Amino acid sequence: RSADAKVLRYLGTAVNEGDEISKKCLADTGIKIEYITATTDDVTKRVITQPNSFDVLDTEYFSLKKLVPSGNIFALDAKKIKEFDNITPVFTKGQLPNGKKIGDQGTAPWKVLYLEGANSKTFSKTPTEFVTLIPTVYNADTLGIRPDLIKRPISSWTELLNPEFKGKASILNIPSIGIMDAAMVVEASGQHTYADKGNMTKAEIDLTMKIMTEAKKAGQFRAFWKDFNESVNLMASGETVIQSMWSPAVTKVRSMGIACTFQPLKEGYRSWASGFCVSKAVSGPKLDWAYEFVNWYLSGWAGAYLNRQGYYSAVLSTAKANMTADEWGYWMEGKAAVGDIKAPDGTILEKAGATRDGGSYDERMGAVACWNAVMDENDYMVRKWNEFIAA
Amino acid sequence: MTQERKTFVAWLQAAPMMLVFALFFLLPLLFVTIVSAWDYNEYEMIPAFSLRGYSDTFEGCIADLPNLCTILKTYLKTLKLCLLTWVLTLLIGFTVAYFLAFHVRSKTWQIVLTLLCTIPFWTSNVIRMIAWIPLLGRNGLVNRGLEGAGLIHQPLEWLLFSEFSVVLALVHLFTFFMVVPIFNSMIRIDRRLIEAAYDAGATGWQTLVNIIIPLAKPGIVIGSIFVITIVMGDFVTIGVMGGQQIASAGKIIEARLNALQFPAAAANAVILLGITILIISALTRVVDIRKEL
Amino acid sequence: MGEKRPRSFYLLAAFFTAYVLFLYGPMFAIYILSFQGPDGGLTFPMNGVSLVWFGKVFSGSGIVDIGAAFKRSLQLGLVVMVCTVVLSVSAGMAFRRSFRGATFLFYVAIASLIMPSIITSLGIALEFRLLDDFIIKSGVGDWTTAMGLFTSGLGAHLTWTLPFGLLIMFAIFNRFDNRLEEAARDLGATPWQTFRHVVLPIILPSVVGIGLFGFTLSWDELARSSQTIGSVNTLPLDLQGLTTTVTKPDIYALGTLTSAVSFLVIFLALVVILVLQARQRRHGSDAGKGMV
Amino acid sequence: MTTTAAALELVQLTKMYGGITAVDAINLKIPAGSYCCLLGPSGCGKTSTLRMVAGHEAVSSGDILVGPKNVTNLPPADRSTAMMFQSYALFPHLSVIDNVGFALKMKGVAKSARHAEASKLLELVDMQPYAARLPGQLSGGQQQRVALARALITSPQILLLDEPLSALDPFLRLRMRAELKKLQRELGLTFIHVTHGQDEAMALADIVVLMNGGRIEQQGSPRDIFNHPRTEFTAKFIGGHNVIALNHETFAVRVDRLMLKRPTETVAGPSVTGTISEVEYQGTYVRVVIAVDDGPEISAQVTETQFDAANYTVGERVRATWDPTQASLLKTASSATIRSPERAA
Amino acid sequence: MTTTAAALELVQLTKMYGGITAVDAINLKIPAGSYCCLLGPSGCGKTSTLRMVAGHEAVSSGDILVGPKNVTNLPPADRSTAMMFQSYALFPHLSVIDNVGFALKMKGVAKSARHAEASKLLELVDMQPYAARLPGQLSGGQQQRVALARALITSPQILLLDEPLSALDPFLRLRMRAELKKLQRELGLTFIHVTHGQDEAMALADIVVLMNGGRIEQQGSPRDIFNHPRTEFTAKFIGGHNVIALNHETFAVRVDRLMLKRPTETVAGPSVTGTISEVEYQGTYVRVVIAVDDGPEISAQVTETQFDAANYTVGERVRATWDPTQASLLKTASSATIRSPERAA
Ligand SMILES: Nc1ncnc2c1ncn2[C@@H]1O[C@H](COP(=O)(O)OP(=O)(O)OP(=O)(O)O)[C@@H](O)[C@H]1O
Ligand SMILES: Nc1ncnc2c1ncn2[C@@H]1O[C@H](COP(=O)(O)OP(=O)(O)OP(=O)(O)O)[C@@H](O)[C@H]1O
Ligand SMILES: [Mg+2]
Ligand SMILES: [Mg+2]
Repeated sequence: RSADAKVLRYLGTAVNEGDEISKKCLADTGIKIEYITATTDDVTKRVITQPNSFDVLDTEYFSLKKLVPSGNIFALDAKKIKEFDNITPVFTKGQLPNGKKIGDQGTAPWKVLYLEGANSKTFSKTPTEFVTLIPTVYNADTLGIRPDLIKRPISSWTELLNPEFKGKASILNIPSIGIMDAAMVVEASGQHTYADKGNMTKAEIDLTMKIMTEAKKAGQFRAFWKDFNESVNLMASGETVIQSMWSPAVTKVRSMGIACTFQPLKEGYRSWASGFCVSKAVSGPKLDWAYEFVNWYLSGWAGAYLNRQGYYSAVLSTAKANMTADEWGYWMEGKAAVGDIKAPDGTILEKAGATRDGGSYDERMGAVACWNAVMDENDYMVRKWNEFIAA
Repeated sequence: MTQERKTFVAWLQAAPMMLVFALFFLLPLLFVTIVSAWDYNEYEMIPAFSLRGYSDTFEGCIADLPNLCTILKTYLKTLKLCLLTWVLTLLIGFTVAYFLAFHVRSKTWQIVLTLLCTIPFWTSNVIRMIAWIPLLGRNGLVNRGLEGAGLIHQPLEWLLFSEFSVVLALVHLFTFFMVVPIFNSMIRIDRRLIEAAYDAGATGWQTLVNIIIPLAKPGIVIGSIFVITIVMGDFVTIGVMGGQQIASAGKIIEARLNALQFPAAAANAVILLGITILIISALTRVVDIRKEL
Repeated sequence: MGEKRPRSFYLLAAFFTAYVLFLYGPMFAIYILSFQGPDGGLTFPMNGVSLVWFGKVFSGSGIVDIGAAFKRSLQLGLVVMVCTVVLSVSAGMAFRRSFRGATFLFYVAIASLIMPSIITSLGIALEFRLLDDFIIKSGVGDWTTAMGLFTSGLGAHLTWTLPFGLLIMFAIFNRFDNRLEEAARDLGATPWQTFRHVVLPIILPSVVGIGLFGFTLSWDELARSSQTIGSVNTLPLDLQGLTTTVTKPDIYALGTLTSAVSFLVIFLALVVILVLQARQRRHGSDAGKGMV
Repeated sequence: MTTTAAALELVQLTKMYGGITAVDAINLKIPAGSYCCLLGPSGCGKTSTLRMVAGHEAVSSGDILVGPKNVTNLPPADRSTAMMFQSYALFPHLSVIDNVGFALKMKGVAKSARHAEASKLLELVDMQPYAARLPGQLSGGQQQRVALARALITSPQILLLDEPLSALDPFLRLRMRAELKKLQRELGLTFIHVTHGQDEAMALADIVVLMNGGRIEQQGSPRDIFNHPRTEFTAKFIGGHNVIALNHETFAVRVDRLMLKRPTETVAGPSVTGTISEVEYQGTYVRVVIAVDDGPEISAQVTETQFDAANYTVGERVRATWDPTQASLLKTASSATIRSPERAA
Repeated sequence: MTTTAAALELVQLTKMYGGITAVDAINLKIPAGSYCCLLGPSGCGKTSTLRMVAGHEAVSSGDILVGPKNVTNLPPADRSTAMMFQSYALFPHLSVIDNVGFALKMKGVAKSARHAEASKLLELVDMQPYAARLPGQLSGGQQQRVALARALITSPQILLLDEPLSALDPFLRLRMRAELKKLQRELGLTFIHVTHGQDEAMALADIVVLMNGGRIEQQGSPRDIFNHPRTEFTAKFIGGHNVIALNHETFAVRVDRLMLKRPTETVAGPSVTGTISEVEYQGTYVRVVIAVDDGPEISAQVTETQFDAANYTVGERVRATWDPTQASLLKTASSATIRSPERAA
């Protein structure tokens, strides 16, 4: 490696890695981003097993509960993050910019945002200058449906287990996320109210898994999906008509000319968020580049880019400055598009007049019911999940 | 050459492979075994001796009687898939190898046909796996074809995300692992032995059973080892083709691992290793492939 | 027998054809779908017909540089292939005599095959972490990691390909005529010469087979690489990484290209071989060699 | 054993390997129940002929008839023939007794019955103590005996034997020879026996077929062939003859009919003179080789008594003479040499 | 070819296969430059002995000395021996000429030189026209000739030949026999030649070593053995002898020394009476087999003239008589049968 080439190895999932982002970053800062693309599970494992194989990590907040104890990642210094104070209060305070509190079940980002010290392994309940992850993207997930095949309004999570959709439903086969979707169903159908869906007791886990197992045995599920394409294919091919989904996957199905709705539900969304941190092996100039990169990322261009994909970015003000008013209105404010809405690569996503599923940023993020989580009873939950699969 | 020198040379010849295994398998295996006997909590492993990884695995095995506990159910399912796949790959693989070895008479054509069978494997499995859905799905080519032909009126649901599709994909992937060793055993069979058998009045079938199968046994055993070991540990194919709804020994480990519960995953791996080694040594007891060298 | 083919030949040939069609079944879907129009997806129906996805493969744009990953995988595959052939043949020779530890090595090879790949991968990663820590502690400045494509990655792949290589060697040496080696030794050949001039030529086609097998296994390896490959991915890993986001038919185009190039290479090789054989037939009188 | 013998007829039978003609349009009729020996030098096409009859080698052209049936295109099992292979072709994974009993097993004979039958045949070839061994643990001759027993156990109409006795020691060879002949007589089967031992052919055969370069050189009863060789090749191959060219004619004279005289002695009949080049002690007789002046070597077989009396030494000059009535006049010299298949092609 | 011969000495040489003793503590000294034939029935341990000498079979106990050097534990290449294998062991992937030239290639001899040398040897075994063929395209006898040529090309001190002539036809066998002897004489090498042809041994050997059941039964010059067989086994194996028990003593009488008389004729010497059970026409003579009353069969060799004069027929009673000075008295009858290795162990 020649000393003057500024290279950062960026480990993350393909979802957040964009070719345009790395090109723009190189142009703006001279930092060359080398993407290391892996699946969500592999990213986490690599952090544990090969902390030396990456510099910058892009991962989800809920996995911090596992990553921080490994001591393999580096808490960033909030003072060196220029826009830190402008980061949306969703992360820092657990409320919308308008001050409305949002759901805090599960591993909500603000619970794990700060560490007690630079090398501490415990999270701080109050803000400190040691930040675990600088937020990049986040979103509120719900069920995707095929309105053309269902032909009636869907408004509750209970529909996921509705026998009407026997053999045509699907959930995500990541135990900690799948069980949350299940919990949404259980709660919606009034069978149980959880104190914290993201941190169940053993009894709650048993109950939830029992309901799921019955549904599975009854043939409710066509398949469980694990990666983006599986979810797209299931939906697009009509194998399923209702399933838990990611926003870009819905967009993808729609772009194939197939009707698909990311259906807002009355019980609210299950939300997730991811962000940047740095491997503990990074030091010296490399660490400076890492800060430089993070600062660039928050400076607006990248935020706008992410917003245009249907995600939400961390610093709203800088992102807004990089988007047209029409774009901002469509993506963030729930307004009908004035002109055609284009994807970052220029292809037309929505025609003029369309509105975004779920409405504005405030509506969506305000309706978050819980966050992706790692439970205290995680071990027990995984065992039960295996049991569920074996049933 | 004296016996000792021969042994020494043999030892030298085996040493490089031994070294690779020592560095990249035995040592890691040692770590894994050690880790399997560590304690762990929800977030991290704790370097203290504990058999929790093992005991948790067998949770409920006694309590649930007469119902089967998760691990037994999972292993039964895995063994069932393994057995089905083994029988099918063996039948298909043997027939293909037989054709290549005894009916394709020139070496060149044998090589060409072998390559023809290899080419699909050069397109990454990740890609090939995706391609099953447009083929077997509810609205896939097969169902459409059958419907078009008027054979069915409702799409066949069990074509995809079922044990059928799992076994189909496994057979698809691993039959070639049978073909290669069986073929190699078969081309060593002296043609005159087959002539002698025909001459003794043996029918084609009798020759197959009495001469070719016994002489190809080492190849059959080796191919079986390949297929059985891979299927026992598989989680990718079973996962994707089973719609993530079918349990297997490999999937248990994967789920544990993805939850970063390394000790539990390691313990499960050690158990799987033990069980599979048992199956394999039973197999090599039937035919000692090393004696046939 | 002989010139006229028995009926069983046609039955078996039909079976073989069916098997090949089965093998290529999903491939046909891939071949067709790689010609999707610019708006096409990974599944039917076709959304127009175009070559754009082939262009995408060559342009190297996208999140991951497929071309570079392809090259890395190819390099690794070739190195794995060579190592597999050399080590397997060598060990295969060793196994023809009894030596201390033969049974042990045999079972280690089997165990390496059985061990769930992700666990092996994890173990190797752990090992290299300890090694890195050790190196850093012993004061090597600016050390990042010993992990890489040709260290931990190669090792991980070998734990996968070597058991196959070794076991296939067993099938190859199955009832190999020892007298040929005795004859060679008797004629003054050194053990190396015996190997080089007698054993190797006889087993060569099968050894080529092991090489192909090793390459194929390495080329398609996923789980073992996942934790051991260091900071640059192999092709399957990159492809798998891509599955977390919108995947486009360019990966199908890659599959089609791979197959097309393979077919071309094999076809050319076949032509060369047939031409050589024809020449040989004209020159030497090795008659009757053809379809034996 | 209830089979009956069948006649064998070969019509213009030809075998080509690539461009090489190994068997060249031979015609042959062997009556049912006769013992036929195919005799000839190495590479003359004996094995090829036999393998075509057995059905293990495709016929290039011509026909094979077993009895009235044209079997040219039938599989081996449907030809009513059985074969013993030159290279034994024992099944390496089966014990000796299972090798021998293989054909019975194929017929579905129960284990005890087929072991009993196989034991009988092993007894015959003196291999009873080795019944449980694998072929790999046998000596060369032992393997051959097992192969013989295995061929004998089937009861075909025609038994084909490719050099069944070549690896046996003299004891066994004599014994097996007698057994073979007895068996053939008892069963009344047709035997086709490939050998290059002319003594074997003489002792066993009803019909000797002498092949050379893919063609039939001469055929007939042993005595006929021995006493009336028609070509130089026959005379030489059948052994015991000297081929002597005299006055533009070629004669075959039996070695034991050749009388040796000192050059000084007077002789009545035709004679040639030469130098003794070799004296080989042969047990019951002594072979004296004489380098004829301006001619090839000839040899005379002299009884030990005669030899000791005359006491010839190497380098001595002698005259060899014979009774003209005991000599056969040979046909054209065109067939005088062993034709290699290439030249025949 | 500049090598010199070496003597071979075997000391208490033993070979066990599992529990079976194939070679049983044999002691043997073969002087440098002599032609030794190992003779014996199938399975008596000839090949095993030879393979131990060549270094292809580990010695169970005992020593092997080549010249003054103990080679028991040396690899084959360091023993100054070369071997021709009983089953040919030709390299299937090499053409005939490359098979023969293999040893020279190993020595790094240039291609043209080794082809020239190999061609010479192919000429010798009459295989020149087949130089470009692969072994699989040769007949059995042709393969053997190539194997022979291949063994001859190395210039060892001791040449080991395992039945080098058994698959050859009589023409070639005689020619090769003479060539072998000539070669051995010219090169002055030690030859160890395994055979079970007693005629071959007689014609070639300086020393005949007769083996039986893993042990040496008798050794000596051919003439010595033929004229003075010491055991019934030797007498029988060496052929041409009848073993006749008379008055509690056993004699060996040569078949050509046996005179046949009609029972009515008077005889002077010792005699036995029996019935003619077989008459075999043998070319130069007729073999008459007589089933002696209360005894084993014996055979007499009668010249054709004599036979035609007397015109014996099967079933006729005859008396066989001999000159007592021509008979050898045999040792104890313990060795009268072929020992199978099992029993010897
Ligand atoms: N690998 C083996 N395992 C067990 N016994 C064996 C093995 N090889 C040879 N024998 C036995 O050892 C004895 C001697 O065998 P050897 O090959 O030396 O005989 P031979 O004298 O060469 O016989 P032949 O003339 O038939 O070739 C035989 O009885 C044979 O069955
Ligand atoms: N597969 C083959 N390809 C080419 N030529 C062959 C093949 N098999 C045999 N031949 C040739 O055909 C001729 C006849 O061979 P065949 O085996 O019939 O001889 P044979 O009379 O049995 O000789 P032997 O007594 O040596 O066994 C030989 O010249 C041989 O080289
Ligand atoms: Mg032959
Ligand atoms: Mg032998």
